[in-house]
Order: sequence, then structure tokens, then C-alpha cells
Amino acid sequence: MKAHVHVTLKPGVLDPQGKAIHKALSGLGFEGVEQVRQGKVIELELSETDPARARESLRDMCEKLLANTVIENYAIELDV
Amino acid sequence: MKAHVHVTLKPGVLDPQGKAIHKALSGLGFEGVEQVRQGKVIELELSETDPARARESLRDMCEKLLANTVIENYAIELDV
Amino acid sequence: MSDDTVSKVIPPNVIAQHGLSGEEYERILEIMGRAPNLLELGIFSVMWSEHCSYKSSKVWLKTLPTAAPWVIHGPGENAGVIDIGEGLAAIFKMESHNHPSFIEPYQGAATGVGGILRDVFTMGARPVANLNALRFGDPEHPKTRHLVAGVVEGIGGYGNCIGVPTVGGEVNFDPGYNGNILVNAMTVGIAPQDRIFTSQASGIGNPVVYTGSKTGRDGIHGATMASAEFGEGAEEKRPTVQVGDPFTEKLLVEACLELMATDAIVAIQDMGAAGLTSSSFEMASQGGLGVDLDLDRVPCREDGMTPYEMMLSESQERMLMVLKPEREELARRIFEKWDLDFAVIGHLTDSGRMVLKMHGEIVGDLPIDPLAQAAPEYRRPYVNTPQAPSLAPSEVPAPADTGAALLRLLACPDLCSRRWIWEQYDHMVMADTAARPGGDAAVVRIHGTNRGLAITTDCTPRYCQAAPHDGGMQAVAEAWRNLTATGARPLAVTDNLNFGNPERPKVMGQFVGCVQGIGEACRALDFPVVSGNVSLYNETNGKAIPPTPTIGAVGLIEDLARTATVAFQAEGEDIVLIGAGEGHLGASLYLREIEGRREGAPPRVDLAAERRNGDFVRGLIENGQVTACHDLSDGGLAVALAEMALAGSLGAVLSLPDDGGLPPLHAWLFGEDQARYLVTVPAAGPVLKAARGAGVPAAKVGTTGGETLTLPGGAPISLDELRAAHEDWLPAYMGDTAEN
Amino acid sequence: MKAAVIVFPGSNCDRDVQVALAEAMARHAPGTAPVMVWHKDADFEKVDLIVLPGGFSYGDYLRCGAMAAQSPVMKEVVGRAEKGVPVLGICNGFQILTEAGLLPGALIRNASLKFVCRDVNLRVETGQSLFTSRYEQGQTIRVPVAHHDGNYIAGGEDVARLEDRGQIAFRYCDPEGALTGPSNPNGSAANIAGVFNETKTVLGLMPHPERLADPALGGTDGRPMFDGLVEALS
Ligand SMILES: Nc1ncnc2c1ncn2[C@@H]1O[C@H](COP(=O)(O)OP(=O)(O)O)[C@@H](O)[C@H]1O
Ligand SMILES: [Mg+2]
Repeated sequence: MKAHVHVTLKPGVLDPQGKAIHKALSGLGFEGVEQVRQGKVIELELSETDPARARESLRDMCEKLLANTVIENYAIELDV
Repeated sequence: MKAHVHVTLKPGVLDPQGKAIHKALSGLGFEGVEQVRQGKVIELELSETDPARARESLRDMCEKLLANTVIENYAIELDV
Repeated sequence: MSDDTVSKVIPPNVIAQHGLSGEEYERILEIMGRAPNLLELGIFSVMWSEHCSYKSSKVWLKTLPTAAPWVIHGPGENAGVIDIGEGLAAIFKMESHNHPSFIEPYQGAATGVGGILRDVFTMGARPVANLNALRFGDPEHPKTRHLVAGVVEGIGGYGNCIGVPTVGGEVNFDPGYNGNILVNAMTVGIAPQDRIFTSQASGIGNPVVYTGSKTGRDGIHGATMASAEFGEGAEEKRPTVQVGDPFTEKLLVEACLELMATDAIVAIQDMGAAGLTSSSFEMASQGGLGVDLDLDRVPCREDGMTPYEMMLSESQERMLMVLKPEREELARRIFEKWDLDFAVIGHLTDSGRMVLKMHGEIVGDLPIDPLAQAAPEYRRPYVNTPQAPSLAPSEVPAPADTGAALLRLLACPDLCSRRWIWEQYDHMVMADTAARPGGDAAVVRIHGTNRGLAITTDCTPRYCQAAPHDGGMQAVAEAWRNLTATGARPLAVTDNLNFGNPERPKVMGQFVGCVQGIGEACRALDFPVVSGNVSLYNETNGKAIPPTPTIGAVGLIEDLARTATVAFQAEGEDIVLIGAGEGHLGASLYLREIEGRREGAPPRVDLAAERRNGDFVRGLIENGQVTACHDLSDGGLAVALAEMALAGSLGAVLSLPDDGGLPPLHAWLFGEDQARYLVTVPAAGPVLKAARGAGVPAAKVGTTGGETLTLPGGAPISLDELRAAHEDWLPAYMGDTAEN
Repeated sequence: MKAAVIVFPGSNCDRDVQVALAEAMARHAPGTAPVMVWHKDADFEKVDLIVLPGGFSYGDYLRCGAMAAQSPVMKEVVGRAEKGVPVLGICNGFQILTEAGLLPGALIRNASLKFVCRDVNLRVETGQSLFTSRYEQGQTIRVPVAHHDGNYIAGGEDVARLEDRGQIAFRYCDPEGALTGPSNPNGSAANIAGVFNETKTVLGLMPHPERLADPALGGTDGRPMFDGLVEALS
């Protein structure tokens, strides 16, 4: 089964990358960009076939490794 | 309008981050992970309200800056 | 005043949440002549926090020596400033980011580096070197590896990006830091002496200018967090984590230095702990003035920020300046060139008050001097640490195999090579690093000259724990010795005093002992303290860290052609031991690592001998008489010798000096007696003679050569084996396999 | 001889390379010195050599070199490079050159995922270029690296084709010149440390020759690159 884990900065946490991309886009003449935030997607191929069990294991992976829960949120998406 | 740009490595391009995550997950005892790839999501808030025009401008942003098309693919998603 | 800030009665729990005691609140009522509103209470709370007010430590800090003919600015400024000749000044300071780094190691350490860099370039210096003194918990503790990885990556992430070389530091592992790691960062900068900037505001009506990043809701109450013990509730404090933006800081450095080359700046102050509050208070109070701020003009990252949030935010990469009014436009152009926010947010007044306005209304109004001067100052009760019993060498068994003992010591967490760490730091950017990490002190060339600064950080917490006063002295002596071993003349010290909860008399006793020891050593060595930082409440659930007064020190090398490194240079040279030893094994690494015992008094520090021996060694280096030099510290003679052999990829045979009266062999090899150095010379004779003349103990103890190290009575050990022992522990511990 | 060092926001080896170049110019073209060009000054004077220095332009955010490659000055640099003006990109400068399409391939995160700063050995793959004329083919030199993203991938191009066209300038090697795994600090394909464009007028390399061009810093193996350039261009 394929899964996508989306990791994003918590609201209010400074996103220096997003800020710099925003400035660069303005510099390139793109107008009307109001905000930019950058996040990660981790794409996993799992041998697990049961969605509930996959989700549980992914949640565990996020808490332990994939996300830095002090400053990041995560969302799990299963391709079913 | 909100948009998400997903930037992923082209198939076959080496992904050191994905590889390291894979290894770390195994090290943590997560079994059954077959492949891991890491990508980016760039979340943009646009003042543009017309989806077609937004999409066009996003495509332009991707070609010019957001993706390195030598090694990356991109996908544009509009929240409409 | 507007409705939401009208003086309401503030409930006791809110006062307590702000870390203020009932007595302190009473004092606030007196100063204000009315009840404060929440914004004002918040301001009092950060200004009176331990971190900003030094309320527990001030009486003791005052006892430190701070003057010398070469001191330009001692404590009281953002960083200390010393004269390094040719019209230049070295500006430096050390600061802790302990609590934030425990919560989020990468960002905590990164923002620690950012903060200390700002303290230095605020004064007009271009930063030229960073150092970091780190203490982690037991390597076996489940959190340690993650913390090491994150802290090291964070320090590198920030320093590498900004382009200031990270040239040195130190690392210890001890279970005493399991719940409270220490991340102390030091920055050294260089400025022309006639362009040094301070925070002393002047000129009524002059504009107060905000520049750098926008203000967000991050880090609110970081200063009070740094002043409170960790407990079960620590997790809830997490949202105070700040994210560093080294790119913006790089722009800020360049923009500030560009502006500083003009005559536009009256006063400048970085926004560090307690952000806008403490920076504006500091500037006004140093100048004896008042300040009006219009909070509507503060560049904000988020909508709807309250005055409370703006004044207490600890968003990074921000500066506050007072400018000459006619230079405002020039300054604006420079900051806009560097893509930084620039806003006039207020002006200086003669009111002696800080008046905060928003939406046209006064939302806060506080007297500046009474608040600053009435900051609490405590003479906390303390009990002296009981004298540790001394331990005779004969009470410590000899190892079955001295070679094996040496290998074990070289591979132990506190002594093994730190290469895994410093290779993650760009230690060469700026192309002036003359002595890279790995030696006694880093040497950074003064750009465009052939002179250099030697820089080190030192502290031996196990000594401080056993005997705070001696430990404090030893930390200073070791720093002085490390500078001397490169050939530098030691000039001045910055300190970072890391301790537990000062409200506990035992902890306070450690603090007092260490400060007294530091003061005594600095006085004896003419080594004034010019800046520093105090970090208290480093404890978790009532368990304090080992006392850790980190000493950062700077020395001057007049001619880079006349320095020494630890690396053996040539075959067949004589190895000379300078200084006397009785084989002191109390509180030694040998005792801990080989015998598994933590006991005994630390080695005696004889400051007169330190000075005499050090001055002698420096003279030899300056005269070009020695080819390599290394001071003796952790692990004693045998470890120092092995480090010199490894650095030079050249072996040696160690032999017992023929003057008799030696302690047992293992105590001679591994004893940690102070005031000692190993030097190599083409021939020992003249040096031994000169030493006799100077009243300095010296003896020939071996010869360089070959590819093995031979200890007296032992079998030769190959350098490869020594190298593997020394180099492999840290990468293996951090899980780096050869394939990487 | 005229040379320009381009300064981007976040460049941090601009002064380092300026010094190394200035010293070479003092040796071989007395009376000349490099000029520093701010990235917004797209119409800088005519020069014989353009250098893109190391550092973290735009914080290395998004991708290393990506934003700098879109900077106003880069259109001009690309235009002049196409007309044959020599361009040297070191470290971040190399990343910018690949992002700007002046050099093939891409530089991705080091295989170790860690920043790496240490001396490495390089095998000079050709002495037949403006940049390497003072080195011998096959010679081993020692210079430092300091980067987080120096893992070269040919991306689209294949390494064999680069090799055939003589576009590989330097490779990581052991002290004896052997292309081993452990001597490769970042996982680069075929141990590639530096590549040329097809005409060998543009060079990008991850190692920092400017950092070992002064005996006081422990070595001078980087010096011949600057000496050779100045000699050839003046
Ligand atoms: N342990 C100490 N020894 C000497 N000076 C100290 C010590 N701790 C703090 N200081 C001095 O007190 C002043 C205030 O320090 P601090 O609040 O840490 O500075 P900042 O406001 O720049 O963070 C500085 O000048 C600092 O050098
Ligand atoms: Mg400060």
C-alpha cells in the first residue's frame, strides 16, 4: 500500500524557507502571492494491506521520526 | 485562492533523504517499509481568483523556480 | 488607557505564572503607584526574571576582576571588548541556550548561535569565530544520541550558513546532564577601536528604529522559561520554541556593518531574551532617558498581535537602534538594499518612562529607572560543598596493562576525538583559520595581518563538583594554559555559569565556590572577566546538573610564524615535560574510566606555578625553540603524548626521567596534576638549562620517532591502533557506518 | 586583466576568493584587482573572468543555488558565458551554475545527509583548460570541501558522455589518486568533484581552492588554479 505523510510547520512557527521563496517569487515579478509555506511529503510503500493497521504504524513513525512534533504537524494519507 | 505545489524527484533520481529515512525506520523496528521517497510541498496563498490563470502562473513559477526540472517533477493542486 | 488594559486586579495565579513572588509583586505596586495591567506585569516579569536581572548572581559577579589596561569595555555591554593592538579590538561573549536545546535541539542550538552572534556584531564587530561548549547526558540515556545529533546539526546549520567559522569548543558526557543538557555558544569578533557601538541612547527626540525580521508570536516568555526549573509541565512550554533564520541574520550582519561604517548610529541593541522589552529598556536606561513606542508600527508576522505579545516576543534576528534623525533615510536605504524590515517605531523622550501606545491609546506606562534599579537582588543562603577527601596514588590500583588503559581512555566519551562534530562545522570559511579544531586552542588570523587570536573554552565539571572553588580555578587555569600552548598571550575571559536551582543552599554554595575560584585565578593570572552569562535552574525534578562554569578565553599571537601546534614535527626530537607532578588521581578520568570510581579531591591548582611554567613555555615558543607543544589535562601525560603522536602521525618512546622520586607508574602516566606541558625540541639540553634558571621543573621524558608509541615497561602500540581507538567511538555511537 | 566576483545575498566566501584571486593578480598581473559585483547590478563592466563564490545564497532555501540562479545578474552572466567569457563557480557557485543551466547535472544532499568540512584529495582529470593549465593531468591535490549538498548527479546526461567529452575536471580520490568510496565525501556519481561546460570555459567545483592558497593556512594546492587563470587571461 502506498502512503503519503504530509509534514507542515505549525501555524505561527516561522518558516524561513517559505519567506525566502515568497521574496524570490516577487523578485521574479509574480504578483498576487500572499503567503508561501514550505512543507515535506514523505511517500512510503508499505507491505501492510490493512488500512487501519497501516495508519496506526504511520502515526507511530510520524511521532518517532518523520515529524518534529515540537514545531510540525503531520497528516497521513493512504492510497486505497 | 490556495494552491499546493508538489515537487518530487523524478523516478530513478537518487534520493539520499528518502534512503536515510528508510534506514532509520528499519532501525526503529518498523517492518514492511518497502520504499521511501521524500518530496516537497509548497503551499501558496494567491490573490488570483480565476483557476485557469492561477494554474498558468503556478506552472510558470514551477518552471522558473519551484522545481528543478532536470531532476524533479511537479504537480499543481488548486483548492477550489 | 484602553479597556482591555485598564488596571484590573490581577489574580495571584497569573502573578505566579509570570514567575513573580508575592513580595516582588508588592514592590511592583509600589513602583507603579497602582496595579499594573497585564502588559506591564509581563514586562516586569521578564525584566525581573533571573535571566535578565541576575537577581541571584549579581552580588557574586561583582567580585570578579574586570579591569586591565587592555580592557576597553568590561561586563555591562552586550559583549566584552579588549585592545588587540594596531587600532583593533576583539569583542566576545559566551551565552547559554540550554533549555531551548533540550526541548528542540536543532532550533535551540541554532538560535543560541544566532543570539550570541548578534551580541557581538551589535557592538560593531565582524564575527570571526564561533565556539561551543556542550554537555550531554549519559551516552546510554535514550535521549542523548538524538540531542547530540540535533545540537551539532543546529550549531552547524546556523554558523555555516552565516559564514562564520566554528573553530572550537568542548564536549562532556555525564549522567548529571540527562535531564538538562548545556549548550554554551561563544562568538569572537573584531572591530576597529574607533567604531565600537553601545546601547547607551542619547538625544531627546531621536528616532528609535526597528530592523531585521518581523515579530511573531514565537518565544513568548522564553526568558522566564530559561529561569524556571523543568518539571512535569515542561511539555506545555513547547510553543515557545523559536526557529532561526541564519540567512536573515547574515543580511542583518552585513547591513549593520555597512551602516556602522557611517556616522548614523547613536545606540544599538539586539533584541535577545525578552525582545523589544529589554532592548528598549536597556537603551533608555543606559542613557537615563525615556522612550515612547508606537506599537502599531512594529513589523508583525501575524495579524492581530497584542501589545503583550509584541513586547514579549522573542522572535529572532531583530535589532533596535537609535539613529541621528538626519541619517534616517541613509539607514533606510541600506536596510532596504539588504531586504530587511525597517521601521521607526518611536522616539526618545526626557520622561524617564516607557510609554507604549497602540491605536492611539496608551496601553502601558512604566518608569524606567525604578524598574531597572529596583530589580530584586538576592543574597541567597548557601552552604559550602564539603571538602572531598584527598586520594593518594597508592589508593588507586595499577592497571594490568598500561597500554590497554591508555587505549580505553583515548576511546572514552570524554576524551575521544570530536572530529565527527567539527567536520559538520565549517571551520575554515573566512580563510583565516590558522589552527583548526583539534589542538589546544583555535587560532584565527586577524584578517590581512600575520597576527592571530587564540581562542578556547574550558571547564572540568567533575572537578567543580568535587570542589567548586578549586574547580573554578582550574577552569580558568586550563583556559589560560590552552592559549599559552599555542604561543599566545592570554588576554581576557568570558564565562558562562551553568548551575542548578540557586534557591537551594547546596547549589548556591557551588555557585559561590566556583565564582570565588574563578575570581582568584583571574586575578593571579591577570586575566580579567570582560563578559559572561549566568544560567541557573538547570535541573529536572530537583536534580541539579554538575556545577559547570564554562570559561571562554582569548589570547593574542603577535607573529603567526611563531606558534606551536600539538603535532609532533620530526623524528628523533626530545620530548620535555614542563611542570611538576605528584601523580594526582583524585577525580581523574583514569579513576572514573578504568576503576569506575568517582571520588577524591581534584588536583591542586598552584597559580604561581601556572604562571611561571606558562610564561616559560610561551617564551620558548616565541623564541622558536619548541617544535610542538601540548598542555596536560584530562588523562594526564600518556593521553597528551598519544594526542601529539596522532596529530603528527609520528610515534614516540616515553621514558622515565632520571631524577627519581616519581609516583607509581600509572599515577605518573595518568595523573592530572596542573600547570604542565609537553614540548618537543631538537635537543633537550638548552631547554632544561633554561628551565633550571627560571625555577621551572622540567625533565626529558622521551624521544619522537617511528610508527608506534611505547610507554615505560610496555609493548609498543601502533599508531593505527591508537587512532582507531581515538577516532571510532563517536561516529560509531552516532550510528555512522563506513558506507557514509 | 579584469575579474568580477558576484555577491549574492548569503554569499559568504566572496571575500575569500577575492583575496586568493587578488594575490594571484598581484603576482601575475600587477596593478589589477578583482571587483565585487552586487547581484542587482546586472550591467557590470566588461571583465575577463566571472567568479561565483561559495556560501548560502538565499540561505540555500528551496534548493541550493535556485534563487540565485534567478537573480538579475545571472541573465547577464549566462549571456556572457555563452559568448565565451570564462566563469568559475565554487561550491554554492557550482550549484548556481547547474541551476542556471550553464553546467550539466545537479547537486543534491550529501549521501551522509551531513554537512562535511574537511580536506579532500582531488585527481586532476585534465590540465588542458584555462582553469587547470597549471596542474598536470592525473596529479593529486589537497583542498578542503565544506558543503551540505555536493552530491553530484548527472541527471539526464550520463557520466560516460561527460567523460567522453572531457567535461570532468576533478574527482575525489585517495592520496595515491585512486577513486575509492571512502575518499568520496558526499556520494557524488563517479567521484565527480567538478565539471566543465562543453567548451571548458565554465567550471564548477564543490571543493574550495581559495581556502588552501596561502601557506599560513596549511597548504597552497589551490593556488595554481588562480595563477593559471590570471596568467592565461592577462
Ligand atoms: N558570569 C558573568 N560574568 C561576567 N559578566 C557577566 C556574567 N554574566 C553576565 N555578565 C554581563 O552582564 C551583562 C548582561 O548580560 P546578558 O543579559 O547575558 O546580556 P544580553 O542582554 O546581551 O543577553 C553583559 O555585559 C554580560 O557580559
Ligand atoms: Mg545582548
